[in-house]
Amino acid sequence: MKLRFKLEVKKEAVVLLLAILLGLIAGAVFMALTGSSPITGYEFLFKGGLMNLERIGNTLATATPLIFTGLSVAFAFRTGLFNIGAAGQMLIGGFCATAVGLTLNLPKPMLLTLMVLAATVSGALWATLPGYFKARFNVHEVVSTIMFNWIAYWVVYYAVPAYFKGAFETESRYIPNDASLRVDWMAKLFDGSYINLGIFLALAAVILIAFILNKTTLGYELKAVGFNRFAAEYAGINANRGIVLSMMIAGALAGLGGMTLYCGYATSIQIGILPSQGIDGIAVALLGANSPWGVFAAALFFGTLYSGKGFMNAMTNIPPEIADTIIATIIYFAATSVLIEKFVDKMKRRLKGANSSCG
Amino acid sequence: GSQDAKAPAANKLMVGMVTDSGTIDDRSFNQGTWEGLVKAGKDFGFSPKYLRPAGTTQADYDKEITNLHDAGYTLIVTPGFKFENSIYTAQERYADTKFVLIDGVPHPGSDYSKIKVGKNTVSINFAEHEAGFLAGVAAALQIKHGDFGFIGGMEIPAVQRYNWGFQQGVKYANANLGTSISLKAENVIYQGTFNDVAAGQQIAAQMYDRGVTVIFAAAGGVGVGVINEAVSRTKAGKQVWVVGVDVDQYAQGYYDSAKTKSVILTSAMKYVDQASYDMVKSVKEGNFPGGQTLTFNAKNNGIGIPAKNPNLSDDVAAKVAEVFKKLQSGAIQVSDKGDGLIK
Amino acid sequence: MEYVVEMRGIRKEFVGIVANDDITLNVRQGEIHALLGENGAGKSTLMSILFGLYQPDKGVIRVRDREVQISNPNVANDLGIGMVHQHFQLVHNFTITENIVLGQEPNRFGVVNTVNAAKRIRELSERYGLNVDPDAKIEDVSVGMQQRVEILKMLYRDAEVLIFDEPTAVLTPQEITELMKIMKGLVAEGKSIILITHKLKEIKAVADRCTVIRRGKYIGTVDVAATSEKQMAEMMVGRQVSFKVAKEDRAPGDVLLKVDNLTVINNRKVEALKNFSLEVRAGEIVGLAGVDGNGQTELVEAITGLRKVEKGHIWLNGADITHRSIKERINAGLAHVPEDRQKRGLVLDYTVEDNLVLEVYDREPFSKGGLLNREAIRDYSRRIMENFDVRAAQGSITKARSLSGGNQQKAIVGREINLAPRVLIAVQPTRGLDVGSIEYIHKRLVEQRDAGYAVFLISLELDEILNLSDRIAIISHGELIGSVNAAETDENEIGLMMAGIRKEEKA
Amino acid sequence: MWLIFQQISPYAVAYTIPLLITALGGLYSERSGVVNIGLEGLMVVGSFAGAFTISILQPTLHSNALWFGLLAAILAGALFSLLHAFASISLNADQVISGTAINMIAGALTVFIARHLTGSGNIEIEGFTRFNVPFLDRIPVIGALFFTNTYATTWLVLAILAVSYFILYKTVFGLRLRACGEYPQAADSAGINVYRIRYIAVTISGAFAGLGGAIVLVTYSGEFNGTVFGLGFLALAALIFGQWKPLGILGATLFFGFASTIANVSQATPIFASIPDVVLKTFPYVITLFVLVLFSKTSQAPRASGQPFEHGKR
Ligand SMILES: Nc1ncnc2c1ncn2[C@@H]1O[C@H](COP(=O)(O)OP(=O)(O)OP(=O)(O)O)[C@@H](O)[C@H]1O
Ligand SMILES: Nc1ncnc2c1ncn2[C@@H]1O[C@H](COP(=O)(O)OP(=O)(O)OP(=O)(O)O)[C@@H](O)[C@H]1O
Ligand SMILES: [Mg+2]
Ligand SMILES: [Mg+2]
Repeated sequence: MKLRFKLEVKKEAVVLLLAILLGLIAGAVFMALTGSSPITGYEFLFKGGLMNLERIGNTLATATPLIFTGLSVAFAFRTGLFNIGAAGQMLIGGFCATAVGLTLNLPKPMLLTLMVLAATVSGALWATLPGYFKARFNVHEVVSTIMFNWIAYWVVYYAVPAYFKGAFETESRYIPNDASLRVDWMAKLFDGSYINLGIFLALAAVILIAFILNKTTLGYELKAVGFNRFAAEYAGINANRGIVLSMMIAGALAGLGGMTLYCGYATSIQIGILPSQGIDGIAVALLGANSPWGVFAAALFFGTLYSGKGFMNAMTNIPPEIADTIIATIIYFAATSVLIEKFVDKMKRRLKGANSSCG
Repeated sequence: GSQDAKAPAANKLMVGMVTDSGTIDDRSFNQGTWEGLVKAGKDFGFSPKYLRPAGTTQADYDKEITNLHDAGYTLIVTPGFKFENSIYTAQERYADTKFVLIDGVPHPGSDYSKIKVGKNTVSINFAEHEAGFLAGVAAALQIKHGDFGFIGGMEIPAVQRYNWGFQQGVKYANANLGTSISLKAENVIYQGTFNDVAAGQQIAAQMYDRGVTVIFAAAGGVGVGVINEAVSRTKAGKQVWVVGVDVDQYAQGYYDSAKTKSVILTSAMKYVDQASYDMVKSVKEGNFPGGQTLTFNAKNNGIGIPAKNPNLSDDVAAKVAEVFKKLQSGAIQVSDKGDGLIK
Repeated sequence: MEYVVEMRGIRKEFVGIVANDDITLNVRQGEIHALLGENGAGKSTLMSILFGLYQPDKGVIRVRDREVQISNPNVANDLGIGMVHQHFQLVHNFTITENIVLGQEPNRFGVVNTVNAAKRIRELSERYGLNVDPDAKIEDVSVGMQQRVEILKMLYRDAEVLIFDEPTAVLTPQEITELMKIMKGLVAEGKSIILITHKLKEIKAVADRCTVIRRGKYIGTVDVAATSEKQMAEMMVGRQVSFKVAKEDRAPGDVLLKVDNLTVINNRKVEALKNFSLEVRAGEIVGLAGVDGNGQTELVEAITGLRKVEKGHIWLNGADITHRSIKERINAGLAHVPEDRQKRGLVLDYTVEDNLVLEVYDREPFSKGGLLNREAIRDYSRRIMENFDVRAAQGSITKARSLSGGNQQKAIVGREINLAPRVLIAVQPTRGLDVGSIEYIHKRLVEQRDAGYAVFLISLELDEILNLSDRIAIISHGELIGSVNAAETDENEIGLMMAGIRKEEKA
Repeated sequence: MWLIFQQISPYAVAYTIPLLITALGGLYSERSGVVNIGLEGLMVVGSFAGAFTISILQPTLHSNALWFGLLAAILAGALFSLLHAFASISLNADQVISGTAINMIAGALTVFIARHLTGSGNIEIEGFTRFNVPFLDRIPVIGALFFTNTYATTWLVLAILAVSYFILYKTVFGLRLRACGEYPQAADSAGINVYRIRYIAVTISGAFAGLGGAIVLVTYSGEFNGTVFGLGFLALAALIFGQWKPLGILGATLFFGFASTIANVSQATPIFASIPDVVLKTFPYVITLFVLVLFSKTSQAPRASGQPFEHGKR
């Protein structure tokens, strides 16, 4: 049994790696098409993300919120829900964590704990309503979470300057050191990078979510609801509760992601922008095949691309827009190439079928 | 490949810029900065580079600055107050690199008591309030009676200063130059974004419907909506006006097919391109004013209204020129604070 | 031309399984040819090949003496071959006309002309006695009507060879009789029919010849008139099968399930159950007979907690469970083999083992403190799979989706019986199963009764009810018409009562 | 209040129309069984193709150039949507993935090409002129609301809506398309090429979204800059809100159009001055949620929407 488990994981990883490889090839073709050398392009892309400790640290820091949003989307997916609202949940979670960090004056460990709590709870609550609407009134979660994104956007937009105005209307005060996930020893270890305790939170979240999904009755119930709500009801599982709960967990994850973004990666919360990690989380989740460790790996991959991109721009003639396009191309091909294997099989069978019925 | 950058040639300038949340086509200071660099590039023989950060946090900005530095760039220009923290750390970290910070001063966190402009840094500010003041005077003089409005994007310092300056300009004209222009509180609005074109148009429509004849739009894409609405109305025979911002927006407001007539009455300008060009030039000539905070204002011709304003009568233009002189001489003082003004 | 359709040496392999292995099938013009085999024997696969949904890996198909390659359903259609699938291929929110013309729409410049089509459908419907309203929407008509729509679909396309894949599995006895008549009418008109069914009685009733396959292999073709049901069953399973359930008399004990004056409202907000009362005692099997749609579904849903009760009470083992949650009812000893195995009975994307603990995953030893115990779950599932002969390609970690319908059903029945419930509610427990499996499941239901538990059997098949039950209750229009002792009644009496005629009235 | 309503009505309609046509495109796609969350990106592509074409042709063709721009947008949107079609139909990919990828690619790629071809990632054009519909504008109430200050594209889109209604519910193609979205296996066994229908439907959705993006351009925005401000996602919401029906979508988009216009102008309207900004800004979203809560109980979602289809699999 253990052996089989290992084999399965290995297979998943191989597929993911193959997918990424195909994505990279597609990106290379694109670079060549636009008149740049793919080899130098990739050389600097990966150097930019990984060439020294500082950059590795930055890559991890960039990946951290993505791990959370990826997990959030993946978890909802596994329970049959499409959480397109991670961005709003991040904003709210990040805002509440910031609010706690700016208001309370406590020793760092206590303050951080409270902030984590604030981010988790507020993110969860923000997602509860769409979950409840879905369960109770059958409101499609895609629409409601989009609406909640914009509501979060405007709430934060007005709340930040009203209560936590920093130097300008557009951002909050900077959070004090004690409220930041950044710690000296990590910064030192990684040569002054932004890497912060968030990565440990993310790792813990991956482990926890993998555990919940695979090993607990809760995960069993939620997945059952996701796959077949009627059967779950039949078996006495409270499907409505499952939907709400699943959205809450997704929201909590995204909220925590918001905290790692605004109180770890950044040092204040900005208004007037929905964090792009919300939508990126969808791609991360799908590339990671909605499995927690898959999400983890996919987020690291994305982190590398995002943080290496600028260096590639700086060192080559590939302009930023092309870099973005290349990343999107990689994602497209990586995501679809998970299926190319199937496609090839299908073609083979078609050919074979045609041959054998001819002969 | 051959087109990829090699190690910096010994005496070649390596000039890069990092955009803020806008793009290099934003018709505002990102574009201005970039155009100045491009022009300098032509004049001094180098090709500038721009990078676009993935987000709007300090970490995002720092990363791109590091990228430029690691790639061998020796002069890094950053437009926008959002870079204040990044430059504060970068100027120490990369002492061998020169920095130009436009629209801000380096300082740590939100603490303005610790402003520090490093030896390798020049901080540039613009007197937007003076530009707004001039535009306000010019518009008031040309229209004489009626209602004006202001539509801003987000409530950030530069936009606020434009607003406050504009209000003071209208007041000045009313008090000293015989105009009677009103600016009602309900017609002074910060829309809240720099990109909601539709909202810009809809708000402008409301104001014009209420009888406002001139709107000063300092709002990026929101302003585009305002101009569109003015063009539509003017085409339909109801002449209304817009005062442009940052650059001469005259060409954006054409309403005839010959492309000569425009709804842009005048524009409140700050010469960002000039500033970035000057900085490159100073490096080239070896007199980079490191450690200084430069203010571009009326005195040093760093702000103004367009040289040619087809919609202003000669008489008005002459009067505005006088006012400009008084600004330069200090006879007129424009406050960069909002005390006693609307919003 | 001896045969309209000849399939020779057909082989079809799926990943890990040979569904068809050198199968031969010859169908004569104007005959009803039955295709018989256990669940998973490969019948549907063979027919899908004939209909062009799958390509055979090997083998030859000849239609009217011409060798053909049926690369897709259009080709089959052009060859005059039509198929009624096990799961109806109907779009729920289309009208019957729209469903029938789909793919061959009469039109002018691309605009569908349903008027003419409806007329033609009406004509066909009358000619073959199908009684179909062309303008009704599929979601509003009965299953039997849907089936007739499928038949019309074939007739509309001028099909000469009609394939029926288990057409009776979803029909009421009345509808089955009706269908048999229709089929006879069709062959009388010169059409040929291939009929897949597990019910030997039906084969006996209508078929001329019967081809038997077992585990993907061809066993033989027999003349139905000259072969007994028993013989056919043996060919199919490869051993002797008994049809009569061996059941000893037993004195019933305490009332374990009591339904008292129950009133329930259905989805259309109409009273589907009116003041319905019933008792099921320990050690007895009570069968509920009735025409489909007379309140059986609502009754079961009310008892199991899937539907709200308007009035009245439900008692389980002496406790009022009217307002208890589903979970509480299960824990109190209620089990339920649901009517629709794919909608309610299984989480198709779960493995078989996960499905087998659907109601008990939260009990020890399957979980403790919220943590699943894989080991225990697997052991438990393997036992059930062994006991109930659930065949799955990769054992307990096979996805339930890839199980054949029969095996899906066995898994569900096994799961429910393994709960050792005081009251087992079995709705259509043998729907779509081969005789071997039916025999087995019947045996298990009787064992349940013999162990002193109550079994409440709801079935549309009168045979099953008569065979298994100790007592039979009859429902019509949501009301209890009466209840009789199984030993003292016959098909006739019950048939009348199902039509709503009470015993007293009759007397 | 009524006056304000009357005043904003042309703007609300102008805002509604691109949403409407994009949502209508989404309707084709989803009704055929393919979820298209790439509408946003496809709108951007349309906006770019339109702006580029117009900027080249306008000097010679003047306002006629606008129509060529719309045509180019339709073509570009259709072409780009093939990316989505290929992944989600031929490869059986999760339909959300390729949609997301399209959204990511569109913004960056179009700005790059724009900069490459025109020297700026921001292309300005001169849009349509508004006009009053003769005679009809004098009808009391309705005239002021719907027939004054209209754009030509408004009538174009309404015509497309009418034609789409007819296509979906009256033609062979519409019948087959809906069958593919509800129960592709049924269509398959009736000999319909599900893949082809879905390809066509996705291409239409791309064409319409492209048109929608270009309409934003030629009506109220007047410039391409690599974004359509989340309208594509809003169109997706309108599609669901409108219960996957043409007239439902019309209602839903009009609702969004008026709600957001009211929210925008209320900032500049004295009688709303006492209401906090945050309430005004969130008003359209809150009210949408409220309406959804009231009307979502019975969902009309196409049953097979979002599910990959494989020929021969049941
Ligand atoms: N598409 C498929 N992929 C893999 N295996 C398949 C597929 N279709 C059928 N099988 C397998 O092939 C075998 C034959 O299946 P088939 O459906 O033909 O049986 P059947 O005789 O119709 O059974 P039943 O009486 O239950 O309807 C089964 O083991 C089934 O699991
Ligand atoms: N994804 C799949 N993998 C393996 N087998 C499959 C898959 N999908 C379908 N099948 C097989 O296809 C066959 C035909 O499906 P069908 O719905 O006719 O089932 P069936 O066994 O005939 O069910 P019933 O009990 O209703 O007669 C099934 O036997 C099932 O095993
Ligand atoms: Mg079968
Ligand atoms: Mg079967």
